[in-house]
Formats: sequence, C-alpha cells, structure tokens
Amino acid sequence: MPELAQTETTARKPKLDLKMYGPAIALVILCIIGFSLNSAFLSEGNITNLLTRSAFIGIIAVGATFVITSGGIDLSVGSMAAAIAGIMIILMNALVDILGTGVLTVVVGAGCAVLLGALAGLANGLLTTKGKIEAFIVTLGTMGIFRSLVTYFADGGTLSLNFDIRGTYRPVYYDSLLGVPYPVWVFAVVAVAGWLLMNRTTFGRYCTAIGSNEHVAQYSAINVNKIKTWTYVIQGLCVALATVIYVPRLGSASSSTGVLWELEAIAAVIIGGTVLKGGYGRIGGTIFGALILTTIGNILNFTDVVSNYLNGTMQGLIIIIAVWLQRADWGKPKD
Amino acid sequence: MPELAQTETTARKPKLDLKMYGPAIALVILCIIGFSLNSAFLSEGNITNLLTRSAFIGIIAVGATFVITSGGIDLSVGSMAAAIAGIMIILMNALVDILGTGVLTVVVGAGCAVLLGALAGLANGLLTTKGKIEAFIVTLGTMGIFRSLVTYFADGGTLSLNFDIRGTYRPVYYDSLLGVPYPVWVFAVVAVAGWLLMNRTTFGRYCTAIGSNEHVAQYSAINVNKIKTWTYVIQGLCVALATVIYVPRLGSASSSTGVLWELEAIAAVIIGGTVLKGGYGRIGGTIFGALILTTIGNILNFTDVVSNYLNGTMQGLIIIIAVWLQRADWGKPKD
Amino acid sequence: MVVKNPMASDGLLCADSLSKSFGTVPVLFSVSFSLKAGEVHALIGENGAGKSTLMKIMSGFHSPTSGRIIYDGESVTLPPNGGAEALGIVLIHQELNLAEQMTVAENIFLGREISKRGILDRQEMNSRVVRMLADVGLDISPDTRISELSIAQKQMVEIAKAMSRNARVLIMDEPTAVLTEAETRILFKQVNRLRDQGVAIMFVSHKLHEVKEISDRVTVLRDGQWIGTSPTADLDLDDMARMMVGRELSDLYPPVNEPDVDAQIALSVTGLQTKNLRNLSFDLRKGEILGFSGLVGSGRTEVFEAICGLVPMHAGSITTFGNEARFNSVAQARDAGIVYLTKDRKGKGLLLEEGMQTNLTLLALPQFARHLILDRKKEEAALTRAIRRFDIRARDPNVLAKDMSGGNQQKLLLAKVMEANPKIVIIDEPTRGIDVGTKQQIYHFIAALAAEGVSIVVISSEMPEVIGISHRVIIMREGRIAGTVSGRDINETQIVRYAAGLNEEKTHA
Amino acid sequence: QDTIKIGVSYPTPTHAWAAGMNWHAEQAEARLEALYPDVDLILINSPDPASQASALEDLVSIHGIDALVVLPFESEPLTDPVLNVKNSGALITVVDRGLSQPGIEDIYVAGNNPELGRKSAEYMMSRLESGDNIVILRGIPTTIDNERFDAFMAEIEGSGINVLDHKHANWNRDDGFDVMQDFLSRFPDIDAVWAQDDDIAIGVVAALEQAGRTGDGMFVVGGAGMKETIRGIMDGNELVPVDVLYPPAMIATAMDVTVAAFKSNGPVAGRYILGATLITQENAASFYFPDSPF
Ligand SMILES: Nc1ncnc2c1ncn2[C@@H]1O[C@H](COP(=O)(O)OP(=O)(O)OP(=O)(O)O)[C@@H](O)[C@H]1O
Ligand SMILES: Nc1ncnc2c1ncn2[C@@H]1O[C@H](COP(=O)(O)OP(=O)(O)OP(=O)(O)O)[C@@H](O)[C@H]1O
Ligand SMILES: [Mg+2]
Ligand SMILES: [Mg+2]
Repeated sequence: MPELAQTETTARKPKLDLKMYGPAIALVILCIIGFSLNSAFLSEGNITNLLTRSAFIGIIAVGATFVITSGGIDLSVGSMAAAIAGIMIILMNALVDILGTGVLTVVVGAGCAVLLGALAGLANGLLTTKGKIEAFIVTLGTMGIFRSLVTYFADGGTLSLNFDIRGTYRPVYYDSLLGVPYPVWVFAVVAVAGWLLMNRTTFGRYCTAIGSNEHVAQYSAINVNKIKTWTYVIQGLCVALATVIYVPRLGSASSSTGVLWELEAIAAVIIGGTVLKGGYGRIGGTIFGALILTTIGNILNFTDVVSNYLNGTMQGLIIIIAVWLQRADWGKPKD
Repeated sequence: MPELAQTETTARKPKLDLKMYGPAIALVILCIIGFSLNSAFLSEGNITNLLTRSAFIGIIAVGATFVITSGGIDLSVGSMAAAIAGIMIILMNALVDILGTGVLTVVVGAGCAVLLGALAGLANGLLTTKGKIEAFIVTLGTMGIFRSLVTYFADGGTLSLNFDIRGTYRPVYYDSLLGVPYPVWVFAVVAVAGWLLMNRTTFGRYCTAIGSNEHVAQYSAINVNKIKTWTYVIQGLCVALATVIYVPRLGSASSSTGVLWELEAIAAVIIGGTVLKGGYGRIGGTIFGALILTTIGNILNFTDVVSNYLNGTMQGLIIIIAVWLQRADWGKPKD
Repeated sequence: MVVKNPMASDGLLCADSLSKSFGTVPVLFSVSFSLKAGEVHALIGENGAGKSTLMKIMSGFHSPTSGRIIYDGESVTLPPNGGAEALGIVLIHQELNLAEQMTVAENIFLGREISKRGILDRQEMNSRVVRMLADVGLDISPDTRISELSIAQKQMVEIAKAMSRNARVLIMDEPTAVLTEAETRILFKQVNRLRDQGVAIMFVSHKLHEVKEISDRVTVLRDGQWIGTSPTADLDLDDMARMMVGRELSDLYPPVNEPDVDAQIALSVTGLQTKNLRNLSFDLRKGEILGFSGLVGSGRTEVFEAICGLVPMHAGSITTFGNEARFNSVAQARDAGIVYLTKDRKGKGLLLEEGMQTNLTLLALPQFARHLILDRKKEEAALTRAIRRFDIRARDPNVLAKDMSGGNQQKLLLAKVMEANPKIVIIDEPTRGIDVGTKQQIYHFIAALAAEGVSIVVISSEMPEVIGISHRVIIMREGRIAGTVSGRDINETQIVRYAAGLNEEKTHA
Repeated sequence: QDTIKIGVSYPTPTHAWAAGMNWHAEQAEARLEALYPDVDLILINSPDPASQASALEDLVSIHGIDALVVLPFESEPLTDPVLNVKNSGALITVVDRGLSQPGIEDIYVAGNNPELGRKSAEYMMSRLESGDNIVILRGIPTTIDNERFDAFMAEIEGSGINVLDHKHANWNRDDGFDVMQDFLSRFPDIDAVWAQDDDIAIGVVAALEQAGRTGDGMFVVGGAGMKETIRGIMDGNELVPVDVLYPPAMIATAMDVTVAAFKSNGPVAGRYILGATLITQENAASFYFPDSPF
C-alpha cells in the first residue's frame, strides 16, 4: 500500500496544479495580447502603472478572500472606502490648523482611517453574527449607509484634501522605494501577510473550516462568531489601507468614489479560484485576479479598435474566458 | 420517545409561522409609518403607483427566486432588461413600416422580447452548467456584455419607440382592468404561476433539492444541469416579461435602464426569506420583499424630514431592520 | 487464494471480474460474485476493503474500470446517478443521502414525484409516506424537515424510501450502523418480507451477529479482493472475523480492570436540566469507563452536548476535578480537558472537503501553533502518528475525508478528539461502522486510556459494547436517568428493563 | 515623431447627454483627422474617476500624447492626475468641469451650470406668480447638481414661489417618473416642475400625463438640449415650452481649439465659456442636431 500511496500523490498533483496556475496562465495570455496590440504595454512605466493601480482592488480583495472563504460576503467595501476617505479628508483638513501640514497630520489621518475601517468591519461582523442577519442584507444595508454618509458629509459634492497637506501626503502614492511605488509595496506586504494568515495560521484554517461546514467548526472548538466577525474586521482594515493609499492619488472623495469596487473585489477573489460559497480560499489567486482585472482595463485603454461602447462586452468576454480557461477540468474524467 | 417527538413538532410550528409572516409584518409596519407621515400614502392613487412600480422588480425577483433557490445567482438581470428593451424598440420601430402601427407589431415585439429573454437566460445557464464557470462570474460577464450592447445599439444615447406605435402600446402600462393596472395583473399572474411552480411541481422541488444538496439531487436521478439551466431560462423569461411592461411606460431604453435592478431583485428575494446559499425558496416572501423595497423608496419620497443625502442611510437601516425583525429567533433558544 | 469467476450467471445481479481504480489508486481487483433472487447476501470486510465501492458499482453510481455487470442474465451498463432504480436496483447509501432542508415526504419521493397534470399530488404522496413510515415504525410527520431528525430517524427514512421503490435488487450499505436493536428488528422484519417476495437483497454490515442472523450467504472482501463466498450456515462469527482480517482474533473486549472506587471524581453533574432533560445527576471518576445506554432519543447525546456548551443549560451545575465549571463553548470544555466525539461524523465531525491532516488537528489546533503560526511539521508528525495508532487506512494520504471509507472516517474522528490530550473523553457511538478487527483495537485503546487515568464516557446503542467495556452503566429514559448498574449487574436484561421503564428508578445521584 | 497625438478623455456615456458628447467627439475626430493627416486623436472613456485617472496615465505612458483634452469626471480627484500629464509636457485643455487648482489647464472650454440654474429660475418667475407651487427634481448628488440647484434657489429667493420639495432623480427617466408620481400623490397643487435635465423631464411628463395633471398651465423645465425636447419646442409643446442649453458639443469646441493650438498661427490659450441659452420656439431650430444621439 505504501507504493500505491505514492503513485497517487504524484497523480493528483498535476490536476491541482493546473487549477493553481490557472489565474497566472490567464494573466500571461492577457499580457501577450497586450504586448501584441502595443509593445508599450510591457514598458516599465506601464507595468508600474498597472501594479500601482491593482493595489486598491488587490488589497480590498485580500480582505474579501477571508470573508468569502468563511462563507460570508461584503458588498459594502466600495462605499466603506468612500466614507473612510471622506472622514479622513475632513479630519486631516481640520488637523492642519492644529498639527500643521507635516507628517504627523498624515499619520493621524491614516491611523484614524484604519480605526474607522476596523469599526465599520466590526459593525458588519456583529450584525451578521450576533444579529443573525444574512451577510448579503447587512452589507447591502451598510453599503447604502456608508455611501449616503459620504454624500452627506460632502453635501452632495466633493470633499477635497487641503492643498497644503497634499504635498506631504502625495508621495505615499506617487513616490517609489527601490524603483517600486509605495502602493505596490503596501500591496505586496498585504498580500504576503494575507497569504501567511490564510495558509499558515490557525485563523486561516478556522476560516476555511467555517466556510466548509459551520457545524463541524463549532464542534471542533472554533468560536464561529468570533472568527466570522474578525473576517469582516480584516476586510475593514484592508479597505482602510486601500483608502490610505487612494486618497493621495486623487486628493478627494465624493459619492462616486469606490462605486462598484465591491463587485470588482469579489470578481478578483472568484477569478482567483476561491469558492463563492466558502470553504476554499486562495490569496495567491486573488492577487492574480486583481491583476487580471486591471490588465483588462489597461488593454482596453490601449486600443481604439473596438467601439468604446463595446468595452463592457470585451471585459465580460475576457473575464468569462479567463475563468473558463482555468476552470475547465482539462482531461479530468467527469464523475 | 413518541411523546418527545410530538411535543417537538407542536413546539416548532409557531417559529415557522413567524418566519413565514415576517416579510408581511415588516410591510405592514412600513405602511403604518408611511401613513403616519402622510395620509396620502394610503390614497388609492399611491397604492396603485406602488403596486405598479413593484411589478418590474417583483417579476424579475420571482425568476431570481428560482435561480437562488437552486444555489445560483444572476447579476445580469438589469442589463438584460436594458438590452431586451433596446432590441425590442429597434425591432418594433422597424416593424412599423411592414406591419403598421397596430397590435400585431406590439405582439411581435413582445414575442421577440420573450424569445430574447429565454435565449439570454439559456446562455447564462449553459455557461454555468456546461461551461462549469461560477454563476457569479458568468453573470458578471454577461452583465457587462448586455449593458454594453444596449449602449452600442443606442449609440450611447437613448432608443425611443416610434411615436406612432406608442399609442397602441401605452395602454399595456397605463390602462387598468377592473380598476387594477395591467402591470399589476401581470405581476399577480407571474407570482401565482411562480408560486405554483415552486411549491406544487416537481420542478420547484428539484430546485430546492439542488440548492439543498447537489449530490443528493444528482443521486436521486435529477438532471441537475438541466434544472439549473431552466432556472436561468425562467429568470430570462421573467426579465423579458418585466421589460414588455416596462417599455410602454416611457417608450425608451438607454444604458441607464435597469441599473442596479439585479441588487434590488436579489435583495427582494433575500428579504422575503429565501436563503442565499440555496435550498429554501419562498415566492410569497419574494413578492413581499419587492413590495417592501418599493415602499421604502416611496416613503422616502413622501417626507422631507431627512436630508435627501441620507436617503441611502434610511434605506439601508430599514432593510436591515426589516430583515432583523423577521430573522431574530424570537424566544428560540440558540442552538 | 484463487480468484476466478464463480457462478457468474446463476444470479439476478452478478459482478463479473469488476475492477475499480480512483485515478491511479486501485480499490477493487477483479471481483466476481452473484446475488440471487430471494436471498439475503451479506458482504463483509474490513474498513476500506471496497464494499461500498462495489455496491456503488453494482447500482450504477460508479462505473467499473473493467469487468461487467450481468443483470437478469444480460451484460448491462447501468445508468448513472440512481437511474438504475428504474431497472429495479436500489441502493441505500452508507452515507446519509437526504436533502436536509427538505421534508421527509419530499425526500422520500425525490426524483419520482407523483403528479397529476404537472401538479404534485401532495396528498397522495403524504398519505403514502405516512404508511411507509408506519411500516418502519417511525412516528414522525411527513412534513418534518430532515434537519430536525436524529441520525437514526434519518436512517429509517432512508430505509423507508428504499423499501418504497419496488426493488428487485435492494442493496443496503451498513443500514444498521446507526440503528438500535429495536429499530434493527423492524428493519429485519421488512427484509424478511421482501426476501419472501423474491427480492434479491445485499446487506453490508460490520455487525457479524446480524449477518449471521439475517443472511443466507456471505461474501468476504479483503483489500479489494474477493476472498470467498459461502452459505451463512457454514460459518460462525469467528470464521467470518478470521476471513475478514486474515488472522485469528483474540478476545474482542479487553479485560476490565477493577475500578478504583476511591479515585478522584473527574466530572460531577448535579441537577442538569435542558429543554429535553430533567434533573440529571451523576459522577465520573478518574480512570473510569462509564457507559451510557438507553433508547434512541432518550437524551444521552444532549447530556454531553449540554456539558460541552453546545446545548443551552437551563439549570444544574458541573464540576471537573472539584472545580466549578460552566462551559459556553467547546473550546472552554476542551481547555478544561473534556472532549466530545460526535456521532454525526458527516454533519458535525469531519470537514468532508478537506484532507486527513486538516481534520485531524482541527480540534486541538492551538497546540499546533506557535504565536498563531502553524507548525506544519508537527501536524505532519501527528498525522503519521494517528495513522499508525488508529490504523487509519487510506490508500492515498491526500484523500479528502468524503472519499474515505466510512470506518476510516470514524477512526479519523477518534484520532481527532484524542489530539486534544483530554482528561475526560466522551465518545458517542465509538464503533459506528467499524470492522471487528478495528473494533477490538478501539476497545483495547479505550481500556488502555482508562488505565492511564483518563475518564471515559461511552454512549452506545450497542448493548454488548457497553456491557463489554464499561465499569458502570447509566441507563437513560425520556430525558432522565432510569438507573445505574455496575459490576456483575451489567447485563442485557437489567439494562433493557431500565431502558424500557420496567425497573423503578432507584435514585442514584 | 511626426504625428501630433492628442488624447481625449471623458466619462463613459451612461446617459444621453454624455452620449451626445461622445457623438460630437467622434464627429470631431473624424473631421479633424481627415483635415490634418498628421493629427491623431485618441478617444478614451472611463466609468469612474479612478479609471479616468488610470486612463490619463495610460495616455502618457503608452500613447505619449502631445496634448490632452479632458472632461473630468469630477474636478477634485482628477486635478492631480491632470497635473501629472501636464508635467509630462503635454498641452492641457479642460472641458466643462474646471480643475480644483488654477493654472493647470492651458485652454478651458465650459458650459455654465450656475447659469443654467439661474436661467431656469428666471423663466419660472416669468410664468409664475407669488404663492404658486413648484417641485424640483435634482440630478445625482454632485457638485454640478449643487451649482445648478443653488443658483436656482438663489435666483428664486424672494419671488414668493414655493418650492414644495426637491428630491434627487439622478438624471434618470425612471427615477424622474417615480419621484414625480410621488410628488403628485403628495401635493394636490403643483403649478410647475423644474426637472433640471431633459431625461428627468421625460419621466416627469409621463407621470403628469398618467395623473392627468397636464392642464391648468402646468409646465416642465428641463435642461441640456436633448434633440427630442428641442423638436418638441419647435412644434410648440406647451408642457415643455423651453429648455436651457448645456451643449454636449462643447467637447468638439475643445478639440477644435486644441488642434488649432498646433495648427493655427493665432493664439488660442484662454477660457471659452459657452452660454446657457434659453431655447424657445423662436431659436430652437439652430440647436437641433437630428443625427446626434442626444
Ligand atoms: N471517490 C473516491 N476517490 C478516491 N478514493 C476513494 C473514493 N471512494 C472510495 N475511495 C477509496 O476506496 C477504498 C475503499 O473504500 P470503500 O468505501 O469501498 O470501503 P468499505 O469497504 O465500504 O469500508 P467501510 O467498511 O469503512 O465502509 C478506500 O481506501 C477509499 O479511500
Ligand atoms: N426531534 C428533534 N428535533 C430536533 N433535534 C432533536 C430532536 N430529537 C433529538 N434532537 C437533538 O438531537 C440530539 C441527540 O438527541 P438525543 O440526545 O435525544 O439522542 P441520543 O439519546 O443520544 O440517541 P442516539 O444517540 O441513539 O441517537 C440532541 O441534541 C437533541 O436536542
Ligand atoms: Mg463502506
Ligand atoms: Mg396654483
């Protein structure tokens, strides 16, 4: 039997691996298409832009991976980002008078954003677990609430960061360390931390267990409500981080900030191979999912071969094909 | 043991019932609030408006109940409605020259819409089942595709129905039979048919079984793929029907037609008590869910107590509270 | 052992040199045997021998890698996914195969509903279901949701469902594993009725005395090979056990060492009340094996689910090793040294979509982590150890729990709770679905644990098991303790009298 | 590098006004590229501010544009990204919505939102008397909407005309219909409606017709200059007798001026503010483009 076991192991691997590398393969194909459309696609500038841009959705999607893996869903992330950005801007503008336009104001603002993110996530989490309301409804509700809060704060218009503080804050988005822009560093750190948390800690294991079968998790001494709540808090923290690097980019927030980010984040997670119903989460895949989505948008900006109106069609087709490429059980007998 | 089992059964009944009537109770509370804000809320005209308005989302939500009950999801319904409306208008405008402005043109147009709906649903269904791509991704993709198609057909603008045919078609939205507007009749018929299909036919039972446990369904010789595909076709048909009564209202379609209808439809389904993960579907609840959503919007238009900007907050809070009211396990010990 | 084609054509349903591999892992090697009309044919073998796989092939749920199935004298390819029911071949799966959110009636008629002009005839179905349930002695409403039933009730629903299918061939994969004596009797009555009607019945079980009682012929599988088929009359229980495991088996039950009546009290429960339990009190001493017996639904499970914080307690107090304890979660109970092994291994015990390692360490996961980071080496070592200690047989170490044989799932579950190094172990139905050889290992294992000073509660519906290993047995009836027996009083008559309410309650708290 | 590359960035046409703008941009592209073979116009639309910022980055890094014509989704968030484009050396033309930092753009072409509000209010006052009631349907909560609304309210202040209530109808026909239905249920006496936008006005008119409250001199004022509306004005529609222009064709103006910056020998830098003309039956014909989608 030992010999058998071994052949089995090797036999299983390839199938797993294809699923594993599916998102990566899809991304490579996209890059080839991009390059063939316009060789500037692989220019350093474009690659940097692409990565920096992926950072927002990517960071949020890392958080979403935890929520989805443990069987939840969070529709409120886009609105949450807008609300956090708005409050952060109001706060920083107010702080300029007290703390000046130095780093301190930015740090306090960012710290406050992180706190807000955690609180917003906590609210989602507690309503879902203690309130026993379906996550879909809770976060649909908070989505509306967060969005209207930012509209309210901005009086229907736009909240903009004080120009004096922008100079201090701008580098967070636009500057680089070792040739790599800061947002990409943040993305990388979040990705690695997320990966470790998911794959190397009890927490990640518990998320998977809960998403897989809540009863079994409960009988296995897992505090289901606590872990679930934490996933929403992590989601909130990720949203806050994404916001902290988003604000210096555009220096403002309005009711149109972060619209549809929730769909993009969830799409990145699912494209990456995580299962929507929970129980199987892949941070690595999520990263590729986010990159794929950004690349699609980038490629469409590259060419005006197709009518602008048909962008949505191209995007839809590419997403479906990308997932199909990795999902089809190549050669696996159906059973 | 017999005694135990029996007390058990009788003890359980009340809980079931509360869950059953939860959405209805939430709606009644909303109506009381509405009436206390403004007595015109219960005027015949407003009630008629409310019901007619609910018809679109309600009809679509009936279809969504089937999709969700069998464990799927359809994000494309709003875009699908826009695309069908667009194509229907183009077709009817073209037909005016051939068939004139009589009923025939309208009937052909409506028939064509129904056909398109079925085909669009079929595409979603086949991609999900045969293509083995997650429903979330498939319908996210087709959502983009349908939406951009209508933008393309309308050249980004608005497709308007020929004024000559409007007179023939208008009554479908604006006229009444026995004092009840036609859209409400259609809604009622769809609701009853949906209820029968869900609760009194093998099809409904199979949907529940598939959503409950796909393996069990498969092992019971149920053709899982076929049933799932059918749910999407039904969803498509419902969207088409909703479109047929939508078009005569304003006689136009544009890329902003049906935006976010998918979220509203899903929310109606979930508010109504259907479980997002499948296995438990309630058409009756869905109807109330749709009515609740419309009523919330209606009430917010009836008062200027809250800042317009906070509409979203009110809406979010009301949805969460409405669901909480019906979900909280009143007096049921946690288990 | 010579394996050739024995009597391949003289039965109603025959297997002709069936082989099956999952991926590259072979599970069955050219198995042939035949099932005749009007016989009860038992299939026995160790856990993982391939019994379930063979049964699934013979009812169309798996397709064989090679070999033929002969039905009614003709070589057939059975339709997949239960389509063979139309041909009269019905399988009761080893795993419960019911849609939890649906009602009993909906499940029983799933896939073959009765309808009139497209509209379901619910009255007709309900009245038929009422009759079917009466036939199998189940007193529940057809509108009850499956999720509200106990496991035994679910199994009886499965049986009722299969019985209603007008089968020519009825294959039952360990139908009695979750049933008590009384329910087994009902089942056997039905089986005999069907046999008399000429139905060919295949019966898989690890309860050899049942095999002896009900079957006409026995076929033995070992490691995916056909070992032999012979008339049941020619075999005694020891012969069967020997054929299964390929060696002599010594005593099934270990010698019960003398209980230490002065030992410290490990667990003391006084006045426990829950929704279904009334004023329950008992003590458990260090190193004691305490049996819990009683009819299904008498509340045994609930006692311990309440103690572990899984069911709300309305009143009562619990002390462990003299300390007041009230657990709100399984984690607190675990940290206090109490673990509970559920009888519902699919619903509450194992993550079916995960592998052995994840499942093994889940309960005791904090032990495998340093500063929240998992120590994967340690986890791997634990798996290797558990596989050896509990003789878990999976041909592929990466196999998902859902693809393991039923008995091996049970062993994995036992290994899982033992990872927490408990001082008090509560085992609900410890040997459900386990073969004799392994049963023996588990009993010896329990005895050894007790000897080390671990206190053990064994909840079991198998009377001989409770009698064979317990120092003391508490019998429950309708949510209360009906009586306690110890020493020489532990015998079937006493227990049954208490369980049935014939002995008056000698308050023993 | 012989060709002059000009990037044109604007919001995705998700409503008719933007579609009209898109149509005029495409017309201008074809016309200008035919006229000057060495001019390459690259049209990109974006669904939200962040994507537009990305698109601007792509125009620089991939297309290496010499000039940018941009209609910012919103002023604030796009100020920095446009500044980045400027720093790459490109000529900047801003259309419609000014940036929040002065001096970035070389050329500014815009409609006039406050003027639109004011013109509408003036017309209202010319038709109504003190004590008359109106309702307002607003757009999507944005700065544009605020500017129009605030100017309208400031103008109407003190005239004695009652604004019964104002709700957001999101520049959307369906929302316009629903909100108007509810206004009609709520207020038995409404004398006029300011719908601010032609799309909303279509919904409003449908609701009025349904309720049979089109008589008694009821009228609706929209805005922007949709071709159907202008057609109606030309035909003497009494329910929607006027419109206030906010022309989507301003993008074409901007493109012309930008190309002129490379081709003309005259100076072009500066601000071009287009009027918010009141369209009446008399002047309607000159604002009617039957081929435009808007
Ligand atoms: N779908 C599957 N994929 C991979 N391996 C499988 C699958 N199904 C069964 N196996 C393996 O086949 C072997 C035989 O399993 P089977 O369930 O037939 O045993 P069994 O004789 O019924 O045992 P038990 O008495 O424990 O129920 C086991 O090693 C099991 O892990
Ligand atoms: N009719 C029922 N509906 C819902 N839950 C039930 C029902 N009957 C029992 N239960 C639950 O199932 C669990 C096990 O039941 P119980 O303790 O009565 O079984 P038991 O005596 O252990 O019998 P066995 O283990 O032989 O099935 C308990 O948590 C109990 O609350
Ligand atoms: Mg088995
Ligand atoms: Mg008046």
